[in-house]
Amino acid sequence: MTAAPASSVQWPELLGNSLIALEPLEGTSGRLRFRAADAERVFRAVHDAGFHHLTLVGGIDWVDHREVIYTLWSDERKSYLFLSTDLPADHPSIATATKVWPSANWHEREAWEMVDIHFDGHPDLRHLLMPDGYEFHPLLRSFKLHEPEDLEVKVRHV
Amino acid sequence: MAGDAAVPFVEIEALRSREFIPAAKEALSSMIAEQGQSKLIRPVFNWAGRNSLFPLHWGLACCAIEFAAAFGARWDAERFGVVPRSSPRQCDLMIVNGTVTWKVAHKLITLYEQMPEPKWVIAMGNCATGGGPFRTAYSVVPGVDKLVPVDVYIAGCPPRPEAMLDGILRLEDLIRLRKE
Amino acid sequence: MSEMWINMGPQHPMTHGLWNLRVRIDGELILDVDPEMGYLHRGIEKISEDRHYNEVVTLMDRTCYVAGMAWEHLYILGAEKALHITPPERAEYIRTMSEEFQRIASHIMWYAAFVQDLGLMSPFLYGMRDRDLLLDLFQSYTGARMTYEYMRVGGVRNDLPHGFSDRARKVLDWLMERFKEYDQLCMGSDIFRRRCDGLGVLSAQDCIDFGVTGPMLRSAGVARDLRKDRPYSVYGRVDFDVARATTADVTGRYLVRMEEMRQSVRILRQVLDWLDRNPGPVMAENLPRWLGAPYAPIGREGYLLKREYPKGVGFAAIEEPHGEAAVYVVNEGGEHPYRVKFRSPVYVNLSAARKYLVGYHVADIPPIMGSVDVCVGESDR
Amino acid sequence: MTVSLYSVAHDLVALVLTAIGSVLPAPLSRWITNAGLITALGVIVFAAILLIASMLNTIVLIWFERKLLGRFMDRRGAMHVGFAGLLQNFADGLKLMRKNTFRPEEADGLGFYLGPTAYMVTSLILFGILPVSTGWNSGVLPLSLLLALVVFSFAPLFIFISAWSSNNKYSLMGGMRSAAQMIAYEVPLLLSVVAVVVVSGSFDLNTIVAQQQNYWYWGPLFLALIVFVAAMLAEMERIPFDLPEAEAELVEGWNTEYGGMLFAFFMLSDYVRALVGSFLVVLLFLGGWTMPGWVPSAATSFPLAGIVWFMVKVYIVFAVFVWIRAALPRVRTDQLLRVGWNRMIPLALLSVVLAAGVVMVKCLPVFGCLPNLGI
Repeated sequence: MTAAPASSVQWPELLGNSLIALEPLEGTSGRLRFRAADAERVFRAVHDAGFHHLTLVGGIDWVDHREVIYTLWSDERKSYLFLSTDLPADHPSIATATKVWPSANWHEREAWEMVDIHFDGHPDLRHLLMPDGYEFHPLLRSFKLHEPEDLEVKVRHV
Repeated sequence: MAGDAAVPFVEIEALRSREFIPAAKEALSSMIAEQGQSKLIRPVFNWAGRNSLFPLHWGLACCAIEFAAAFGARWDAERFGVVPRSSPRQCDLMIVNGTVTWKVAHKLITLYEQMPEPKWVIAMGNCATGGGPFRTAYSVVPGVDKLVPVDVYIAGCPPRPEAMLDGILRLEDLIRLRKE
Repeated sequence: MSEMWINMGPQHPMTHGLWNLRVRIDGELILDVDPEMGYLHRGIEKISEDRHYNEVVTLMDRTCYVAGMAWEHLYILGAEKALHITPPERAEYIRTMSEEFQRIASHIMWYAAFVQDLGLMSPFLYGMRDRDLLLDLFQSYTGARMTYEYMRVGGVRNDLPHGFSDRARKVLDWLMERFKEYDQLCMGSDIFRRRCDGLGVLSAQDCIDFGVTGPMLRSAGVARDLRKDRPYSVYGRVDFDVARATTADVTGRYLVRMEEMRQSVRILRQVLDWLDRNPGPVMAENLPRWLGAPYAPIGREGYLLKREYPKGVGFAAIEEPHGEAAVYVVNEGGEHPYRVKFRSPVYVNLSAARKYLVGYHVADIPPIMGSVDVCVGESDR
Repeated sequence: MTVSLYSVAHDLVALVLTAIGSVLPAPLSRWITNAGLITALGVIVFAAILLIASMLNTIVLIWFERKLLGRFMDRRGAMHVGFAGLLQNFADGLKLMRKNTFRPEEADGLGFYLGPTAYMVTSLILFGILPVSTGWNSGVLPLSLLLALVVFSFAPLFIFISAWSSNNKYSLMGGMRSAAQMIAYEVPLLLSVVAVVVVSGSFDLNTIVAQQQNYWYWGPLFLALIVFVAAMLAEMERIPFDLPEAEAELVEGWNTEYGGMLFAFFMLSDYVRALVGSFLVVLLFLGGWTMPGWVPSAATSFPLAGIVWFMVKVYIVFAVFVWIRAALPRVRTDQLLRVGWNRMIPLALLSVVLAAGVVMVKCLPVFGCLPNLGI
């Protein structure tokens, strides 16, 4: 329990101008906002700073843009770190994190499937939760839930 | 022991003729068919059918845990002759114990078709009955009766094991009333 | 025999849920595996966006149906952070108690299913019998056996009934005796040890690389337990040890889970003592009206316009029975959460299936997958 | 000399036919009362009685296992059909009879139907071979033990035929496992039987039982008994050796694709084999229908006492099998085969050597002396 807080890492020095901001987030050691173009460098730097465990990768649809969040855990610091980056709403794509954290594989597949974020260099980007050939991205805000009577619509979806 | 054992066995063979066997076969099968319809035999088979329901051993979602609990020591569904079998070929009852998604719908229909007649379906829980809390979701079939014919619906989310056993007993009542 | 693919699932006795393990085998040897998920994908994250904060709790019970309380706890912790609400202390204790009871119930369910996969039927019956005692306890204070809908943003729905802690202590005493029997049946059996030793080995480094958490990680010698490392609720105030093994195999996972149940009993005894001594409120005061009183039905036409709470983002992570579960709740000022993102431990543990299955025999799949403790509800969400 | 079941059947038929023949005109009467016909009908009646008795026995055995297993598991088993669920298995059988019989489209018709039928038939033949009590079998077969074991070992062939022709991957794997397992355990089974044969000096089960009048063989041939029971568990495909039907990984093993009556054949034959296995254990090691001298003669001299005591022993042996099922997990294929080839066969050979020692010593301190073998 004598771990140093993650904020003691000098992120600005480590990441240079890839870093946009370091925001506080309750219960974690902060949220790093970084430039999507430098994703691979950021992942590598964060991994080498001790954050070996990837907890989750998630996409959020903000209608005008999309956000990808990465949650990381460091066993040495005993704390979580958030990475976050904004992507444009048309053709959102970012480099894959699977080369740094192999566990990102299914998380990224799910994010692609649900929020339509393309991960460049992902080894196996195909449907995971929905059947093959499903052409919608359900967690987009534009995708509305159906009333149960809309069976026809549902059948067409699948 | 009378007789001098000189009568050869051939005499029995002589009973056989080209017409005899087909005729006997036909008579026998028509007799079986009549017996199958008769009031004597049908209740026996009906009794057997309703007292030995083998459900398919599979778990869809939450209700599967209560399905399993019903086979536990406290409720012991085997008292009623209900023994889950893993192969659909050996089942007569499919208990749909959970949310059915569109992805699994095809498999569910296949499993249903693999079960030999006569067969029954119990929709266990609200999800199988009508989608339950997930009825608005994009991936959920709102009720398994959209896919296969359902005989008994059990309400509850999830139904208690007693409710499941009650559903099976209701199904037994249904089978008892079967006319065909 | 030449190589062939076989589908184990979605209807297969090994799966314990709806998923499909595609296995490429040569005779009895596993050459490759490919888990196929999504047969129970119910869109919980999407439905959550269409529900009030307290209504999402309903979905949480169904997310992981063997660990409903743990998932309620997880979600409530995240939602409270997003909404800037602090629950009273007694509520935190009750939540901790519920989570630990749920951990024992979930581990017993795992034990029942896992040993049955090895061909031994009796422990399934014993496990279900003992688990029912815990479910009776749940029923006495939540009214339900599996789907409780007990926790609320700002506390819990109702206080414990009279005489609860005495009943609970009796159950715990009974369980401690039964755990010995469980061990006799499994660890005392030579066949069991031969079936499980050195099986499904996943080294500590692989665990970390592939994000594997929970008993699987702790069986590899890494003592990561969020209850200890990052205490939430009142775990900082109770005394317990992190169960750990070093063999990284099926036996190790068995031992870790058995030890965790004993540690849970230890935690529960402390928490029950505290609850006996400290009565108090179980819901936070001055909650916003749109959030709903504990018993009040919540109309679909809410009080959106009247709310004055600031926006916020809530993140919570707990040590669920299966591993590290996390939630990310985005509160954009509406009456519904804007986005809820879950991290399911089973989902990630399954994604590493190729690592711990390839090279073993077909007959090893049930014990290995049993030791992973698959709960498809939470992995597919 | 006690009556033989076959002579009873034969005399019954003779009586009936003579009665019929006495009222018929001469040529017909002569034809109907000739010895060949009486013998043929006698055999048929005998077989029918044997079949019905053994099937009833098997069904009661299934009931016994379900109830006992339930008790081991803290529950009650079948309760609601008949008294304490006694009719449960009749209901199961009748239901399976009514089920739609079908063949999967891709399955091979001949093998698919031949497999279960032949499996059933070869299992049932065993009842005609094994003596239940003095005279209660089809007659004196000098090599009845050998014949029984030969018929018993047909099973893997038919299991493999039915598994292969079902055209299902699980069935095929189950069939392969079954074949490998049964071949591996055939050798120790026969070797442990050799120990018994060495001591008793006969392949005739009647003689073997008669030789056990001084002491039962389970004591001096304890090693052979252990090997025999273990190998028999593997041959019967019961836990811990039920890999071919390993439910956890192979769904239902080699009978995955079978439903309806064909499945009932498999199910019934499995229990027939379990019953036969218990028969053999009792016959070879537990003294068959004989009882030790300290048992009061009133308990052994009532009519049919031999059969009663024999069945009591059989059910006790079977209860041990059920107990094993309730307490042990399943082993793995390679472990099973390794144990079979590396442990069981040397142990079985050792048991043969021990048996030779018993024959040489003739008299054992606790048990007493062997009866005079006359060889």
